This record gives sequence, structure tokens and C-alpha cells, in this order.
Amino acid sequence: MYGYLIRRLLQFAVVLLLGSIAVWGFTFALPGDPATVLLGPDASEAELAATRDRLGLSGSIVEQYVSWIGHAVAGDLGSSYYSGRPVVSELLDRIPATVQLAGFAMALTLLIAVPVGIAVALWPHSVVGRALQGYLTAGLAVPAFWLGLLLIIVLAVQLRWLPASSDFVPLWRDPGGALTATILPASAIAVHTSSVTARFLATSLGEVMGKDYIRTARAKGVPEREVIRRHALRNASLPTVTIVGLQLGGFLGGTVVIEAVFNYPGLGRLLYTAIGERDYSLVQGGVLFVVAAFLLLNLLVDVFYAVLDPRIRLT
Amino acid sequence: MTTAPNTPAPTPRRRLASLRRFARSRSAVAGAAGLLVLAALALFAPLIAPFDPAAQDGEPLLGPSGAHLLGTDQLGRDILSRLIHGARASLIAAAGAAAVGAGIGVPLGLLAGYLGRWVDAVAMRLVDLLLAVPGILLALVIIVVLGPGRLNLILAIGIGAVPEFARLTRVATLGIRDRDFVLAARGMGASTPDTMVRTVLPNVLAPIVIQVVVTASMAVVVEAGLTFLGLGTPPPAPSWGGMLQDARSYLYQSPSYGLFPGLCLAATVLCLDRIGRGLQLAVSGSGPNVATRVTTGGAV
Amino acid sequence: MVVEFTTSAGVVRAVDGMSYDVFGGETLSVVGETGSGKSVSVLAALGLLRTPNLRRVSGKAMLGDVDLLTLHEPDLRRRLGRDVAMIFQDAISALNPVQRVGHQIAEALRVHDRTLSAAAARTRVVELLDMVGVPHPGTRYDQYPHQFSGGMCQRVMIAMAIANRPKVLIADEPTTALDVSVQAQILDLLRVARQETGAGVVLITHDLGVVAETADRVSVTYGGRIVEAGDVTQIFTRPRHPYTAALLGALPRLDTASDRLLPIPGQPPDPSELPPGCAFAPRCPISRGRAVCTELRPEPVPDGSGTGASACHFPDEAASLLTARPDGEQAEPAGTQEGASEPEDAGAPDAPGEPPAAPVLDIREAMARFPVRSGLLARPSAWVHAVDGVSLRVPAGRTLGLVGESGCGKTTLARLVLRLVEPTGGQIMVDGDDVGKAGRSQLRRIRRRAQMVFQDPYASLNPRLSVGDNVAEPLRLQGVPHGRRRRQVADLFTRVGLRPEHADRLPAQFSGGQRQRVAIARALASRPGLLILDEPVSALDVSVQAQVLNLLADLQRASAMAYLFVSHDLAVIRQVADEVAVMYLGRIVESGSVRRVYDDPRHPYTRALLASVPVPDPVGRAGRRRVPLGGDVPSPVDPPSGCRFRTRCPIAAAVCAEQEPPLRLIAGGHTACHFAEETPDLASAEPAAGQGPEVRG
Amino acid sequence: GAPLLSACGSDSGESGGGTAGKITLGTTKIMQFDPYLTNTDIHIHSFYTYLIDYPSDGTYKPNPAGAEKWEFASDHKSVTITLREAKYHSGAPVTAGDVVTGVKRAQDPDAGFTLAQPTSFIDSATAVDDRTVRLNFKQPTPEPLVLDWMFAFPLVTAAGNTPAKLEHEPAGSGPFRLAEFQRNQRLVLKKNPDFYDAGKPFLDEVEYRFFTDEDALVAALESGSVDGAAYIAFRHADRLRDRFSLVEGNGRMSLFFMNALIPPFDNKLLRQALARAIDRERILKQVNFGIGDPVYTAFMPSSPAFDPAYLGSHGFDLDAAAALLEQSGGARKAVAGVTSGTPSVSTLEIIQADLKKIGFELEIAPQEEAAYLEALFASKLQCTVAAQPNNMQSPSLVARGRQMLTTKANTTFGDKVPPAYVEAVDAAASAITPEEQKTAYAALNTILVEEAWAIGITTMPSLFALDKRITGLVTDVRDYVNLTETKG
Ligand SMILES: Nc1ncnc2c1ncn2[C@@H]1O[C@H](COP(=O)(O)OP(=O)(O)OP(=O)(O)O)[C@@H](O)[C@H]1O
Ligand SMILES: Nc1ncnc2c1ncn2[C@@H]1O[C@H](COP(=O)(O)OP(=O)(O)OP(=O)(O)O)[C@@H](O)[C@H]1O
Ligand SMILES: [Mg+2]
Ligand SMILES: [Mg+2]
Repeated sequence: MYGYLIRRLLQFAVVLLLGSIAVWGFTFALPGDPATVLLGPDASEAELAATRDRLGLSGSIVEQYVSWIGHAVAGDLGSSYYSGRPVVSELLDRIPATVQLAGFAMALTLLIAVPVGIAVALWPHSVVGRALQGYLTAGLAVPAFWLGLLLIIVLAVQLRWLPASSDFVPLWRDPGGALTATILPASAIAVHTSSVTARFLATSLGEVMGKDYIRTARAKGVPEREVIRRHALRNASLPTVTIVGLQLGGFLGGTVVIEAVFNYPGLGRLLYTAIGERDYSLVQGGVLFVVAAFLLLNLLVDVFYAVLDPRIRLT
Repeated sequence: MTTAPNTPAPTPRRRLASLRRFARSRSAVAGAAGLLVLAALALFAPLIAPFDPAAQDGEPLLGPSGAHLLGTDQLGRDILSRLIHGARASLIAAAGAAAVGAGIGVPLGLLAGYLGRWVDAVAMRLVDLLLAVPGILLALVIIVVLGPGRLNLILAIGIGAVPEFARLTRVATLGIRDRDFVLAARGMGASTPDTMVRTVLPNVLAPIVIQVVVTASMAVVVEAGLTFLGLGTPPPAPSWGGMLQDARSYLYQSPSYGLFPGLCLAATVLCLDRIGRGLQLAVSGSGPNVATRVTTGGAV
Repeated sequence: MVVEFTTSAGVVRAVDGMSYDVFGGETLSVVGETGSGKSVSVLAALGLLRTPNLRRVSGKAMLGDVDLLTLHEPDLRRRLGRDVAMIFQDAISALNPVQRVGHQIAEALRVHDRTLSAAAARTRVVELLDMVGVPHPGTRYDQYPHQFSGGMCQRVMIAMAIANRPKVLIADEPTTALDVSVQAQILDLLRVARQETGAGVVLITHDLGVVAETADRVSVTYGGRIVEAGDVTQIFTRPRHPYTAALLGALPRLDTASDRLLPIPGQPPDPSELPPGCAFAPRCPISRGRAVCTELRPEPVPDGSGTGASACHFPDEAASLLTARPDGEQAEPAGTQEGASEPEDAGAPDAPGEPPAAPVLDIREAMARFPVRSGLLARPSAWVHAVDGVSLRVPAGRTLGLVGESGCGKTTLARLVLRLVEPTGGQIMVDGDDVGKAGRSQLRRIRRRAQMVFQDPYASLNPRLSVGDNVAEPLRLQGVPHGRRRRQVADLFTRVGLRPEHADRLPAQFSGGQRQRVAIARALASRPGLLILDEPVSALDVSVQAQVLNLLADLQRASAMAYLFVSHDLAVIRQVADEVAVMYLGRIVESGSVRRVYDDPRHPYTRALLASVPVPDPVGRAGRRRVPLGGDVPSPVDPPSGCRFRTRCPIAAAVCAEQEPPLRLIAGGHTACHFAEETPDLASAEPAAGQGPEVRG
Repeated sequence: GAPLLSACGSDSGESGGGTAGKITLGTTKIMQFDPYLTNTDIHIHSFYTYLIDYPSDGTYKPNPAGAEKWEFASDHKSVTITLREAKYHSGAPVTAGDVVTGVKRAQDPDAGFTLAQPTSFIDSATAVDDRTVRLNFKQPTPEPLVLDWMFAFPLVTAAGNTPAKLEHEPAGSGPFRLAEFQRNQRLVLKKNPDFYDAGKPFLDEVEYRFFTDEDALVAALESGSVDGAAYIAFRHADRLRDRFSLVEGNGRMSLFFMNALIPPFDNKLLRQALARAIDRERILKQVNFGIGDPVYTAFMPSSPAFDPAYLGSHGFDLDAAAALLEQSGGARKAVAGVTSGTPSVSTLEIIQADLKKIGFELEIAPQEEAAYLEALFASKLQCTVAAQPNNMQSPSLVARGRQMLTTKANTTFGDKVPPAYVEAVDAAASAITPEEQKTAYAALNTILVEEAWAIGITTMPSLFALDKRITGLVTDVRDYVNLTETKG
């Protein structure tokens, strides 16, 4: 187990290193120049050159990379070209908002997916089961951003129940406010992800229900409810945990369009803007952070998986 | 001396069994039919569409009427014609992205799974990396680097689909790498590439085919999302995502404008989804979990 | 009882009017080939059949005076596990992988007695584990199924089943997946459990040996029906149904090797298209086209004694089949097709005469180790000693049988020959060419001369290629042009008794026996001088197994191929082999001619194995001393010092731990035991079990 | 009496509840704090006082602001400016030295590009005393040009007047101070109690919120999350008109640029042909939703050089365009670059559709802004639709944009800038008398039409939708938002 963990951590480092190189390669391949964006359409060549110098954009790529990675290892990802603030603090600013949205979205996802998945797996042919299957298909078919728009128009603009733009209200400061501010983007995301998760859970549960040990439990005389609760669900949740982990990882920086639609100050929007503005240091730091967070999260998921599954834990 | 009398097997033709199993799922057939209709629309768009999709002849933002069955858009173009032509963008994105994803991912997964060792290690780290960057960001960066345009769009979405294909193929390859018939092929003197292509590949195709469908439906949504961000299909070529983007601004003036592209998008995904489920049933009876695009492909 | 399923091919009547009963304290064996409806009937009776395509279950399943089929689910569940308990075939998968073993047993107690405290349940479970012979039950309680061996899992299942002292204990093939030694342990344990609980036991099996060893009464199933029922001795000595008789005839025997087995021709019936008359009629030697057999379905008719019944129109003719056994050729039913593999026969199979020429296969000190990777960089930290210094020779035209328990390295050794596993040491010569040193093209040539047939006919054919293409694969690889390939494939098909017209079908459309023929045809395609057969018949039913074994014998006679025949079934090896090698933990412990090894075994392991095999003859079973080998095979990662068998050896002494016994020439064969000279005398003095866990009553 | 009154007003405003004096505005624009560098305009006026103000009605009557008074030399070769006694946010007094430093920076094209071209007429600046500055011109210069310059010249502390400092920290004396700034999220301004115009501004606090997506901004406005939305698209105007008060700022102009450096637009006739295929009416209707006015050359209707006659004589006429196209013999295919997601895309789509009718195939290649700008500056685009700032009452300021520079840095002509154009701009910059001016402006129009590389399409007023309780939000002729008089 420990050996496994350490090996995973090593892999993690390798991927990060690869990632940092790739991110650098990409940002330098980006057409457009931060100086032009910074100075706007009417700046002169000389001004641009001066700005490039100021931003540390002169010097060879390799030189820049080496100095950057050196700092990055020490936790210094450089400064944003625009705000002049350290990239780390720019990211730290957005992380609570991102985590909060991801948390809400995931909570909603599970809240929907678990009962729906179970119902679909156990009573696929009932009226409820069919209706829910319809929901699952629709959830996959409707793009989240489109759903978000509809939610805004109906709930925020027409009915004025909820705010259309979702400011970040920290949960610990104002739980009610946080809920109203986050619920719409979280729902728009969760309808889609819950469909995926519920389907996955339903399939695994369906598979598990056909396993020999379920038959054993029934043969022991365990009532059906308990068979499902104690034997089937735990086993069926195993593959689902991986999916949930991947989804959660995807929420970190991956909800660009939703954040744009709801004007939510998350990492995705930050990175999207940064790419548009050619804020290289922010893009590099940000993408690297997203990659690291994703990998770390999946590492945690794997550990959690191992906790759930003795076959992995004990070998 | 005895010989088993060969009991006649039920089907004379090969591969019919799974086709029939697919055909028995009514919803899968409906999905396939729907997709065929869409494909026909896309293919024969110029013949079917009542108007030139770029012609700005009508009054802008008309509701549905006799002349323009689904109304007109903000520039007075016929929405129905644009929808029909828009099927091209969506379907090309879908097919192209799936082809790119499979074209890169499957060989990668096959090599990683079959050869193992360092090939596997390197391939999987690459896949990890690709997987760790949210698909939409990846697509964004790729499009920004390569510039907008249909081909680049396809590449951008397709590359995002590579890890899924690679992982799926690798797992399937690992699953059969040590199976007797693969050993048998080696035992008969087949070379490694020969074994990989002729023996392993056909036997890992089933989940890949399903993933192709899954990827296609994901691509439809991501194409819409990217067009929505202004990086998708360039005008005046209509695309459903672009129409959605335009329409949202005119929702109040012309509510039906946004409805139709949204419905088309949903219907396409629905058809693909049905086909995927049908295929899954056909391939495996009830079937193991297919790695669906589990990250936030649709929840961008 | 009738059970029907809806399938694509129509309604499948898997159980078609089956009835049997069992009384307290007795063992009823339900025996029959795969697919004859054994499992489905009990599962349906207990309401455990849950597939969505279940169409109808009718009839009665009386437990005492309650009909289980009429009970509502909660009521039924209250009885399950308390009054009726089941033991399943694949014990490892029948246990929940993420729950502690102890908890799973405790659950069986606590669902029926909600007042039972956790602590009390634990105490009781530890008792039960101890009773079924699980060592260190206290520690084992908290372990998970994957930490148990198959045999241990089956013990756990039994503990679970007897926890509530049920009235009826149903065991569905409880030993099928297990080694003979473990099978013997489990059968013993079942016997103990029956005594312990006084339950009536229904033992479902396809192994006539097991039936003969354990049953009081027997029901024989065929095509979803009971074709014969009766007292165990009567069934084995005076069968009143031709199917029963044919089954007995097809069985290879440990005690005597017959020249030919008597296979039952054809395939078991497809339950979706049962014939109107007797389901067995198409394969029946006494039906012979009699109209009544094909038109009228025979109902079970009780025999005179009142204990037995037979569903045959001519019950009295059946027994004659059994007596016809010694001169089997005559009993061969007419009307079966003759394949091209018609034996030119004349020469007796093990005619001596020719002195053993240069061996086709010569294995010297072969060694194969697999790394156990762990730690930071996945460096191999230990090695699985799968094959650890094995020497064997197989001359042309002869068969070497290789036997041993699961995991002893048989498959690895077989694969070494084709270098499908990289050897760690030693030398393997095929026709004088060193396999280990061969370059790429030479290896390809060697692989052409030595071909392999795998155990699982369902896994060894490429499912995406038609059977014809499968067979043509080796030819394609040799660059044989397309047209010639087709002709050769057709030829090969006839040689193994398949219709060339079927070459276009996919493997999935063939039965196991047919597939194994395809696999053999493929192996023959490159005209090899050596066939490596890795458990070629273990996945097949007795009747089909006999067909394949006969085919192999015919082919050998015709082409003088050498066989390396790997099996865990001692009876099969006895039937096919000229020479036998017994393997234990990567080493050969005994080898020699069949007669020497079977009739005069000198190694305690061989002796124990032979003693573990159930003999399909109930007569005198009380007098037979079954001496199951205790415990499980030690891990090949860290084999015991000295003699590897010493940890389970009843006669182990100090020297065994210190010195590894070499293979010595003893009594015309080779044996690796320090006490090889004395074993025959020691036999009578050996204790009931080795140092492994004892079965306590 | 007036100061007393406004003091009362401000008092009552404060006692009326803390939030009464606060508004929240949403915008999609990126913010820049350096007034010498910025192109964006919603907040900068709040930080700085300029030398003079123009009234918000679009006319050019100079009002004293940072400058109390100014006096032109009779030879039109200098001006003497007396500064008002005022304090910067830092507490330091406004001095003549600050202006001298500021002029020096503005003269350096590397350090102050938005002011560099407009400042080019100044030869030197000298501090006469603490509050008096004298500017000497290179040549006799028309008053409107000087006034336009004064209007655009911010008072910045000498010490803080470097790009590095101003980028993050405004150093002005304007009506509001910077309270909080989170890039791309929010900017909070607090009232400057020391503002020279006592009692103003009326608002205590202004908060800007940043939106990446314009529709999200409008949705936020409609759901009440923000009190006002700035720079929203025209299509929202109709719908929002009832519930909100709409303010149209002076805005900019949209122009169709053709790059004379690369084929096919190195062909003058071809350029002239395309210039006639721009259907301003339809663009106004369908892209602008009726907001704005058609323009032909790069002058707004408020400019003295605006000549509506060209709209008639050179306006939309596909037949004329077709004839010219025929005559030009040039290629019939071109690619237009454009920033994706802007109304320029729709404008191009209309042009595209019309051109198609006369057999010219225009391909539209939307790009993301950074890539677009780079291509534009590198002179790689064949043609494009882009916005041009208002050149106020000095038509010579037409030469501010890179596509229209009179120097080699011109991205549409390179070193082949038509000499007639250079001459015309110079003449416009030195025409003192009204008659000279008239001739010069006419000449400027003629050469612009003749060379036809920059074709005016429409004005693009900036559109604000505000909660009805907000009043007094105005934009000046440069389109800078002025919140000094705003109440909420
Ligand atoms: N769900 C099902 N749908 C259709 N047919 C089924 C189903 N389950 C079982 N059968 C069929 O019922 C028949 C009886 O199956 P059963 O499992 O009882 O056989 P068995 O005698 O236990 O064989 P084995 O020795 O292989 O365990 C088989 O032919 C099988 O194919
Ligand atoms: N590729 C491998 N890597 C690691 N260990 C292996 C590998 N292949 C086989 N082994 C181990 O080597 C030992 C011998 O395996 P092998 O398959 O040869 O046994 P076998 O006698 O054929 O058993 P069975 O009767 O179950 O087929 C087993 O302990 C097995 O776990
Ligand atoms: Mg069974
Ligand atoms: Mg084996």
C-alpha cells in the first residue's frame, strides 16, 4: 500500500514535469503577444519591445523555462503580467470559489445520482424507472451551458428568485447567500454530471446484482433491502468512486463556459481570460495548478478506493 | 470411432447475432434511424434546405411562418435552412473528433497494453496529463494555437478524447493479452505487430466502437460550447452551437430561434446515446460499464 | 417443477418437469451433464432465480409442508438460510469481496435471530470456522475472501450454510473448481456437516466419482428432466436408463485403463428445441430409430423395488450397455458419422517394439521464475518459482502425462516449450533445436513443429475469426497462398471430424467439444511432431471428453506425434499417457510408466493424490480409506526448504527439511523421496491427515 | 449659495442611508489604470482631473477643470495655462511641474501612446510658476487641436507618472479614489472628499463588476444583481428600454479597413469597389438596432470634417460596386479577420452577403482577440472591421490609429503612405482660420475617399442600461464615463 502510494506520487511528479514542459511549449506557441494585448491596438513597436522586456519575455525559451521551473518548485509561479500580483495569489483568490462551486455541484450530483441510479438499476421497467431513464438521457443531451441560460432566464430574469450572476459568497460567511449564489451554476453542471454518474452507478449496480455473492446473501435469508444496502451498494459504488473523482477533478478549471454564463469568479474563467490575454505566467501557473489538483484528487480517490476495497488495500 | 454430428448452428451468416441483438433494442434502432436522417440532412443539405443558409433575404427575427417554417434569424436568414446546414458542422465535428480520438488513442492504448513496461509507462503518463487538463481548456488552447477553423476544431476536440480511447484500449488489451488465443497466435509464430493488429485489435474493438459513439455525442456538445465561446465553426457556415449563441441574445424577441438549435443538439446527442446503449447491449448482453466521457465534457 | 426462460431463440424450458425429494440425514445426488437443469431447478425452488428473462416457474417446492414457491418474499427469506441453506460452486465469487469473512457468516446468524448480540455472533462464528477446519479462526474472522484459497472459501460457505442448522442443505457442485485433494477434504466436511446438523443434503454434481463416494440416492438429469432415480448402488451397477449407462461407459477410470472410452455421440440437447419424444433418443444406443422413442416422451416409471424410477421405454435394456463395456467397439452405436481420422489401428497403442528414438522433446533442468514486483520502483522483490528445475523427455509417438495440483507449474512448463514464457534457466530441445537459444526465425520454425492446445476451448480460439480462419492462421503465417489454405483447412476439418462446410462459422456458434476439435485442427495445420495439450478436456463434459480423448488417440496413431499431455485429472492421464510425471510446486516428484506410477506409487504425494480421487463405484466405498491430503499448496514464492512436499507429507522427517531429495530410479520409475523404498510399507500406518488443518467432527 | 446647497444635498444623501450613495455597475471591459496607455474608459475619468472638460452633449465648448484659465498667444504658437488649486489623492498639491513631466512623457511614443500623436504639436512645456505652465508649439496650431489635447490631458503627480507605477496605482486628483481592485472581478471606488468641485461627486461609492460574458451581464442587470450595465450590445436596447434608463455615450466609429499592402487590396479600384458595397442602412438596422449614425470617412457627425454628402455620392450601390469590381480586374476573393463574438462579425456577414451578390467572395475568419490584434498589427489581415476612436474637433487626429498613421508604422500602407494623405493630415493640423480649415478638411475627405482603405460604416455609441434611480451618468466626447454628477 505504501509502496503503491509512493509510486503514485512519483508518477504524479513525472506527469507534473511533463505537464509543465507541455504548458510552456503551448504558451509559446500561442499566437499573439501579451504586450500587444496589454497596450491595446494603438501602441508602437518601441513601446511593445519595452513592455516585453519588462514582462521578462526576452531570452530563450529554455532559459525562461529553467528559471521558471526553479521558482515554481519553491512555490513561486511568477507574477501575472496584468495585475502584477503573484500568480499564486491570483490562483488562491479563485480557489475558494472554485472549490465551493465544485463542492456544491458534486453534492447535487450525488444527491441526484445515487437515488436515481439505484432506482434505475432496481426497477428499470417500472414507470418511475423509465421516467428516470428519460431524465438520464435528457441530462446527457442538454448542454450544460444551454441549461444554464434557461435557468437564468426563467429563475433569475423572469421570476427573479435567484441572482443571475453568481458572485462568490463564502459559505462560512453566509451559508444562505452562498447557496443562492451557487445553486444555479451548480445545478446546470449537476444535471449533466449526475446523469453520467447515475448511469454508471446503475450499470454497476445492475452488474453487482447479478453477482454470486448477492445470491449468497439472498440464500442466507437477508431481506432484499439489506441485500442492496449492505452487499450491492458498497460493491457498486467502487467503480463509481473513480468516476466521481474524475468529475470532481474536471470541475477544477473545467467549467469555463458555465463560469462565463454565470459570471462566476472561478479558476476556469480566470484561465480562459488569461489565455485570451496571453497572460503567460498566469496560464502556465494556472494550468499546472489545475493538473496538479486533478492528479492529487485522483490520488486521493485511489486511496479512498483502496479503503473501500480490501482487495487493493491488503495487497 | 465417433464423430460429433455437427448440429446446425442457428445463424448462417457471421456477425449477424450482435446486429440482431442491436436491432432488437427498439430505442437503439430509433437512434440509428434518427442519426441516419440527420446524416442525410447534412449530406444533401443544399438539396433539402429551402433557402441558402447564408442568404439574408428575409425580415430579421420572424417567428415561424409559411415562408420560413421555423422563422428567420437576426440577419433575416432562414432558420430551417441553417439548421439543416448546421447538421454538417455538428456531424463533421462529431465524426472527426471521434476519428482523431480513436486514431491516436487506440494505437497508443494497444501499444501500451500489449507491450507493457516502459512503453506503457510513458503512454500512460501522457494520457494522465491529457486527462488532467480539462477538455475545454485543452480545446481552447489548441484552437488558439492552431487558429480557428473546422479542422483545428476537430483536432482540438479529438485530442481531448484521446485519453479515453487509450485507456479503454489499454484495459481491453490487458484483458486479452494473456488469453489463450493470443498465446496461440504467438505459438503459431505470429510476429508482435501481426498479433497486435490481427488478433488483439479486432477483439478490443467492441468497447472502442461504443466509445466512438460516446465521443461523438460529447463532441457535438463541446463543438457547441466552443462555438459559444467564439472559437468554433466560422461564419457564415451555420453551426448549432453558433446559432444557440446568437439566439440567446434574441430570446425575448424570438423565443423559437433558440429553441430549434437546442432541440437539434439534444436530439443528436440523444440518438448517439441510444445507439451507444444499443451497441453496448449488442456487444455484451448487459455489459460492463463503458467508460463514458466521465469528466466534464458536457458540463463545460 | 417447470422453469422456462424467454430467449432470442424462443422459450427455453430449462427444467421440464423435474421432481426429487430428500429426507433428513440422507444425501441425494443430482447428477447430469452441463445444462441439464440441475442448478436452475434448485435456484428456482428457493426463489433465487432472478434473471429478467425468467418466464415461468411452476410446480411445487415443498419444505416440510410449506410450498416455497407460494410464499411471499419476506416469508421465503425467513426460511432461507434457516431451514434451507445453499452452498455454491464458485465459493470465491460467492463471498462478498469487501466484507470480512466473519461478518458474512455472522450475518447469516443475525438475520434469523435479531436478538443475537454482535459478540455472541462472533463467538459462534469462530466456533463454526473452527468446526469447518479453518485454522486460526479468530484471525481469519477479520480477513477478506481474497485472502482465502478456494478450498478455504468453500469451508467458509459451508460454515455459513450450517450456521442455523438447516433442515436441508443444498450443495451445487461444491467441489468442481477444486483440486482433488481439496475436493476430498470438502466432501469429508460435507459428510461431517450432515451428521452435525442432521440435514438432508442435495448434492448437485456432474462427477460420477463424487456421487459414488457420497450419495445415498441418485437422480440423473438429462434435458431438464430426471431420467433415472434410484439407490446409489443400483444406479452404478444396474442402471435402468441408457443415459446413465452411457455416462458410466464414457468415464475414464483410475483403476483400469481401457483401450478406448465409449463416448456418447452427439451433443446434449438444446433446451430451446427439445425433441417431442425422449430427449436422449438421438444419442441413445438402444433407441436405434425406434419410433416410440422419437415420438413419445417416456414418463418416469418406478421400478419394482420402489426406490428407483426410470424414464425410458426400455429400462431393462440399459444395463446391458454396461456389460458391453469391455468390448466397447461393438457397443458403438451405428449411424454416427465416421471422420477421416479413421484409425489405421492395427498396431496396439502402447505396443513396445521400437526403441525410444531421439526424443522429440527434451527438457533439461528447465526453470521459469516470475518476478513479484513491489516497492518503490516495482523492482522484483521476490520470485515465483513456477517451474524449478524440471527434466522430461517425450519420444515420438508417445504421450507423456503431466499431473499435479493447481498452481504447481504445469501450464508454465507447457508454455516454456514454445517459449511463450521466457525460461530463466535450463534447456529445452525440440527435435534437437534449443528453444531457449533460438533466434526469431528459428523460433518460428520450432513453433511450427510444436503446437499447443489450450485448456479452455472458449478462450483459445480468436472469437472474431471464423473457425476456418482460425485453423488457417498458422498456414497464413507460413505464407501458404489462399486457395491452398482453403483446401488444407477442409482437409483438417475432416481429420478432426468437423464438417468443412462449417468453416465459415464463428467459434461462438460451436459447443465446447467442437471448439476443442477446431483447436486441435489448428494445431495440426503445420504438421507438428509434438503437441502440447494443456488440460485439453478439463472444461468438457464426460461424454464429450471421451470423444476428444479418442480423437487424440486416433491422431497419434495415425501420425506418430508426441504428446505432452497436461492434466490435473489422474484418471484422464491414466487413460491417455504412456509415461507420467507428477509435479509438485515446480518440481517433478515422481515419474515413470503409467503402471509404475499408478500401481506402485512411491512418493507420498502421488499416493495421496491417488487416494483423493473419488472412485465411481459405490460398491465397497465404506471399506475404502480415503486419505485426503491436508492443507493447501504452499506459496511458490517461498517454497519450503528441502523436500517441498514435507509440509503436507504424512511421513516427513527431519531430513526432509534439510535435504532436497533427488529423483532416483526406484522400481522402474523415478521418485524424489528420501523414503521411496519404504513408502509402500508405511502406507498402512499413515495418519489421517498431514500437518494441515484437521477436519474435526 | 450653490456650494451650500450641494453640501446639504450630500449631507442628506448620506443620512438617507449608507447605500443610497452607492451604485454597482457591470462591465465586460478589461481595466487599465494608466491614463497614458488606456483604451478603456469606464473608470479612468474617476481617478483623474483633465485640464478642461467638454460638455456631455457632444459639443466642444471648453469648461475649466484642472485648468482655471488658458490664454493662446496671438501667433497661435503657444498657450499659457493656469492650474486650479487642487490636491491629489495622495494629499500633494497639483503643480505646474506635474504638467511639464506629463507632457514629456506624452511626447515619448514609448511611454504614452494614447497621448503621443495628439501631443505631437507641442515643442516644449515650461513651468512659469507653481500653477502656471506655458506650452510652445512647433508651428502655428489651430485652437481646437490644443483644446482637444487639453481635454485629453490628465493631471498626474510627477513622482507617480511612470507606466510601472500607474499600472497598479492611479495617482490623480479625480472625483474618486481607488478602494479595492480584484482583476477581472471587481473595482471599488470611494468618493474623493478633496475633489476640487466641492460637494461632488454625489456618490459615496461605485463598484464595478466584471463579466466575461455580455449576456451574463445583462441577465445580472435584469435580475437586479447590478444597478447598471455598461457597454452592452445594441440588441438589448429595445427590451431594456422600459425597465431601465438607457444612456447612449458618444462612442466610436466602426470602419472597414482594407490592407493596401497585400493583394487583393493593393488594387485601389478594388478597394473603391468594396467601399460601395457596404449597406450602412441594413447594418444600422440589424447590427446596431437603429442606434448610431452612418459615417463615410472616419469622422463622426459631430466632427467639423464630417461630410454627409459622401453618404449620398459614395454610399451603398451594388451596381456601382460591380462595375468598379469589373474595372479593377482584381481577384474576387478575400479573407476578413475579426475578433470573434463582436458585432463586427455580423457587420461582416452583411457585407459578405452583399459582396456575394456581385461575385466577390469574402471569407470571414473570426479570431480570438489576442491573435486578431497580433495579425492586425503585423499587417497580416487582408481586411477587417474595427473601431476607431472619435477624433473630436481635430480631424487631424484621424491619424492616431495604426491603420491610419502618416508614418511608416502605418499597417495598411507601410512605407507607401500616399503623400497626398500625409499632406492633408498636416494641413488639417495647421489650419488656423475657418476657411483654411474647411479646405483642409475637404481635402482630407477627398484623399480618404480616393484611397479608400478606411471606409466608415457607422458610429458605435456606447450603450449603458441603468436602474431608473441612477441619474447623471454621462460620457464625454472621447467616450469616457463621467460619474461626477451621477446620483444613485
Ligand atoms: N437466464 C437464462 N436464460 C435462458 N436460459 C437459461 C438461463 N439460465 C439457465 N438457462 C438454461 O437452462 C439450462 C439449465 O441450466 P443449469 O444451470 O441448471 O444447468 P446445470 O445442469 O446446472 O449445468 P452446469 O453443470 O453447467 O452447472 C441450460 O441450458 C441453460 O442454458
Ligand atoms: N505470468 C505470471 N506471473 C506471475 N506468476 C505466475 C505467472 N504465471 C503463472 N504464475 C504462477 O506460477 C505458478 C504456476 O502456475 P501455472 O499456471 O503453471 O500452474 P498450473 O499447474 O498450470 O495450475 P492450474 O492447474 O491452476 O492451471 C502459480 O503459482 C501461478 O500463480
Ligand atoms: Mg450448475
Ligand atoms: Mg494450468
